[in-house]
Amino acid sequence: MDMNQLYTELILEYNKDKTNKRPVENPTLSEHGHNPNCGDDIVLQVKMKDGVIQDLAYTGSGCAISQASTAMMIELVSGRTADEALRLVHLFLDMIRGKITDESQLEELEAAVSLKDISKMPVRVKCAVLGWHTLEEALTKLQSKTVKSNK
Amino acid sequence: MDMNQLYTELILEYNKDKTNKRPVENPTLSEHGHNPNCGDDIVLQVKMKDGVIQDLAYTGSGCAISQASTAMMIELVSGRTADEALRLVHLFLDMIRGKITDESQLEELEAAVSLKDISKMPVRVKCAVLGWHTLEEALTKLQSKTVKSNK
Amino acid sequence: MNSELIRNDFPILKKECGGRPIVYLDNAATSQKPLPVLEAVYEYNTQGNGNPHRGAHVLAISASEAYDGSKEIVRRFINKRSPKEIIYTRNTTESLNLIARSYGETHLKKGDHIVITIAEHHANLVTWQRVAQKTGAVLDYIYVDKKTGHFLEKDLEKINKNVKIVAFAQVSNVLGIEFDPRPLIQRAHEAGAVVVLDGAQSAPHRRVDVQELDCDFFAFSGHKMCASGGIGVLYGKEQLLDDMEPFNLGGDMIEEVREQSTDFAELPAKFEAGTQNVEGAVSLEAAIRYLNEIGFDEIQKQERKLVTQAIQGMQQIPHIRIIGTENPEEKEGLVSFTVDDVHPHDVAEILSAVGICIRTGHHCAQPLHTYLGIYASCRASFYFYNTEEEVQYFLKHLRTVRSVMGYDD
Amino acid sequence: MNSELIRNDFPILKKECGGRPIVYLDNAATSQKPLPVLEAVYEYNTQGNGNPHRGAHVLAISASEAYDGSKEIVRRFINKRSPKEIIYTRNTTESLNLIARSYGETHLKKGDHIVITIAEHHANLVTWQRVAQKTGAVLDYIYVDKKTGHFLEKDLEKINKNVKIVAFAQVSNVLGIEFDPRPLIQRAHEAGAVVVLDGAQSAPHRRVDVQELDCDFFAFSGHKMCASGGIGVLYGKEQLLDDMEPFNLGGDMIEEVREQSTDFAELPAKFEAGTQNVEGAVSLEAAIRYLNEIGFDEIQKQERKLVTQAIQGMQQIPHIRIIGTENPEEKEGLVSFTVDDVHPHDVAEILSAVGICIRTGHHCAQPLHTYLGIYASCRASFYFYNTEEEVQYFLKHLRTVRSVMGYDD
Ligand SMILES: Cc1ncc(COP(=O)(O)O)c(C=O)c1O
Ligand SMILES: Cc1ncc(COP(=O)(O)O)c(C=O)c1O
Repeated sequence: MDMNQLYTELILEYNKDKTNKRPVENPTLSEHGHNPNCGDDIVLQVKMKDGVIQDLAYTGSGCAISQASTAMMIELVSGRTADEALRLVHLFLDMIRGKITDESQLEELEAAVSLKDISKMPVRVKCAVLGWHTLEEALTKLQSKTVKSNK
Repeated sequence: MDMNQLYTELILEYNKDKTNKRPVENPTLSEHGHNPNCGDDIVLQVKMKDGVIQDLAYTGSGCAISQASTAMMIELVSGRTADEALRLVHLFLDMIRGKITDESQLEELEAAVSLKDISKMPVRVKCAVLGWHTLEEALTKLQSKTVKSNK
Repeated sequence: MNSELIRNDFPILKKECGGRPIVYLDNAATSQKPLPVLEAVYEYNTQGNGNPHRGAHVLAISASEAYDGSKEIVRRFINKRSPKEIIYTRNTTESLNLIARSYGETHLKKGDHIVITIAEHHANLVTWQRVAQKTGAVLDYIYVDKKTGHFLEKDLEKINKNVKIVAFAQVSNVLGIEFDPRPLIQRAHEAGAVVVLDGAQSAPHRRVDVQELDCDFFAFSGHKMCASGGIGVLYGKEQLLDDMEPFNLGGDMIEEVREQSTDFAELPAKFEAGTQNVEGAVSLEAAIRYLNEIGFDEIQKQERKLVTQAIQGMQQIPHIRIIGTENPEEKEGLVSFTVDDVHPHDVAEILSAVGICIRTGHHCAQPLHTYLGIYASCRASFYFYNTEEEVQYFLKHLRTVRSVMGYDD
Repeated sequence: MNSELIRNDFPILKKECGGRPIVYLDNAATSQKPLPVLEAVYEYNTQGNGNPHRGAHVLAISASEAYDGSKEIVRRFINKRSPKEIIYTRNTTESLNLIARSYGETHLKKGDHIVITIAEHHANLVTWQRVAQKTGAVLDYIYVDKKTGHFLEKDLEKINKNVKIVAFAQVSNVLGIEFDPRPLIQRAHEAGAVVVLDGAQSAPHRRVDVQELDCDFFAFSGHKMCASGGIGVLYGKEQLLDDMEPFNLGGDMIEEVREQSTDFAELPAKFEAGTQNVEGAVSLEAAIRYLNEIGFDEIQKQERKLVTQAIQGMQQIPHIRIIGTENPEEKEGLVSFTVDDVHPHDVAEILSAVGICIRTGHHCAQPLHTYLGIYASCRASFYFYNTEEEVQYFLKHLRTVRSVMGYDD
């Protein structure tokens, strides 16, 4: 793959955008995600309010793909309900796994659509999905907590 | 190697000679020797009297080479002193290891000289030396016992 | 089966020995390797070699693909659900040691029982002695009928609720008997025991379906089935493997290492420490593809033909004693035997002089030999590339053995 | 050194990648294999393959000779007295695990100390964590100067009389530092500790003399020095090996097996259970012969030239940080580095696109990376078949990395 196709301007921009690379104050949950072999290692922090993602940010380090992808994700899901965010996470993961043929479905993913071709680079898939998997873990934990405390 | 060179009449004869394939009555020492991978497994029994090998025989099983070699050895060393027997054992082992160039030296080994060419068959060397090594072990043990009891 | 075409794939079978092409009847010890396997390894080494799972560059990727791709072929070969359940080892021996150490030593306790059979290869026997010794468990044996090689029915009762592990070879490398392991497996599972199946002598010769067998662990070696040395397989049920301690420790089997503690990787990496034998994996894939192409039905048919011919021929030679059943339908590609008054080593030597390779010794099954009251035996073992003409030649020379040794019958 | 001639022996180096022959700079992960090695294996497989030490026939004998002959070459390679002290394993990792299990776990007790360095590969680190955990021993670290990579002088005092094992790599696979291990070994021996030397990164590049070093154990891998995968070496002093428990159990490592007990074979068989990787042994012999023919003086000269060129070139590129000393005289064939604001994975990806293979990640040395305050790094590692032109090409493209990532300096 040509490097210009992988490291597109959009990806490089998001990679450098550190707006959401910061700790969250009083997070509801912190979740650690990493790809030991690549050297991607992030902590995602989320603050929920009334079932909605009020603040979401990350710290740590990772390659351009993982950082850009996480930044795109944060932009996408902030302000949404946990359910809605999870739905988008799954949509993204399906896209990366090459499961989605109807491109129009992907529009909702906004900037993250640009990562679609990563599905052709098996080694980078792990990088692209790191942030999303970590969010999935975090939200799933939160939901099972909520269920428990509702009992 | 031609089989007729390996399994000479002499060797076949000694292989079949079961005169000394029997237990020894009231042995001074029994010594176990084996080549697990070949399936040679013998117990050598020796009865000493006044420092002389009064009776020597073996039981167990082994290939023609190990059996013939042991039979030849028993014939050779019976009636000799332990020291004399050990000297002959070492002479035989040197022969098998191909260390002896002067053939006349080997005459003392009597029938066992016929095993000389085994040195060219690495896999059979173990068979040829089994009885001799076992006797070496036995006599060495006896001598160290004697030394101890003399103290 | 077109023997001639197949034999062209095995240059070593053309090697001159004793004035004619070598007759290799020691396939149960190790098989020969066909050109497609040798070529696959060569191709990997000249086109794709790298260290798998350890880099982002093109050769690291091709190595990873070769390694993981090979596992997928192995997974299908034994019909497993998930490639996670396939661990590459060095050989059957290491696979069995892995189970013994990472499962046996940690899951058994004083008073538990382990049941194996008297026909086990040392790899599936000494391993359990050590587990017994380390944990205080008791090692019990299922004995076999000295004539037929079948398990003694009453010994199966030893598989009771105190038993935690039942380990046995699907095909014995001495008795060669082909029996149905399923009743034993069922009994073991009813007792709550875990079943370890040693497939060293079955995987090369017949289709294996570990799901259908429902064994908990299955071990086999590449070198006995046309692949290179240094590659073996351990299959284990995922939840068992998940619950086991790692075996060797080091690179690639970790998730995160700190100075004083480590998180281990998930399956199968957890059990694959250090740089793996990718060439071995490549050769195993090529070997399985090769065997599949010939087809296991064909392979079994050919072997059955040769075994039948061998047994019938041997029955006609005086002073030959076949070990275990003489029913060729029950023999899986090998016949062990003794010759009266001739030590096995001499039998092998006499045959070797005319270019015939058979195995002699205890075949790593000393307790079985002791039980049968013999110290050693001979074994002729066949593979699909052997021919009727070779068996004929073997029988012809077997007939001369006693006369070479000076007996005139 | 005639690079062109040598490179003809490595067909993989002609592989097209990114529009030109591949530039393979990941030799510390695994080396490439020259034709004489591939041919030796092919020859063995088509002329001499059998199961060693297990039979009387011609192919069992040729296999035994190939296996034992290879050991004799290894013995001379590291200058040992007796081939009994040479154990074949699967790789460095297995060699180190063997020591940890068969020596460490049985000889250490609560309160004993194990000393390793912070620069160890996981294979020589996680192994000792487990020994510590199982025996109650304490695992201490010698730290390194973050700039030079040299051991902190004061930490050597940790090697005191409570220490039973001192284990370290002769050459670190990240720092690449070439230091003299003898003072450490001497100190360890004065304290009565046993020294384990990890030679994975030294044996491929320089003459090793274990007698002169006087280390107690020495481990290395064939695949990093032109041999096949699946073959490694453990050297140990005879009296230590004699006094150790066997490692894996099974065929060929026994003397006599009874139903409930076993006598083990003598060295080296005691530690070599099951069918060995004879092809691996053959390839290792061929590899050592190949390296000896080139000569380790030549090999070191070429590598020193390349490392010097690489370091000097990298010092000229802004935003490159070399890890450990920048003195090329102290670097053994490899340079690890980072590029400011560009993650190592992206560096490797960018270089891979133009056919350059470097390694990225933690190189199985996470504690070292954590200690240095980085999560991952890049590593370019050279072997004698690399050329100045390749280093030039690497430097040229390394210079573009930041601009590809959108930085304009
Ligand atoms: C210093 C060091 N030790 C140990 C190892 C482990 O070697 P292997 O993976 O061949 O077992 C390596 C290489 O990966 C290494 O560089
Ligand atoms: C039944 C059985 N189990 C285990 C083994 C051990 O196999 P390997 O030596 O390949 O580890 C063998 C072959 O030697 C065998 O026949």
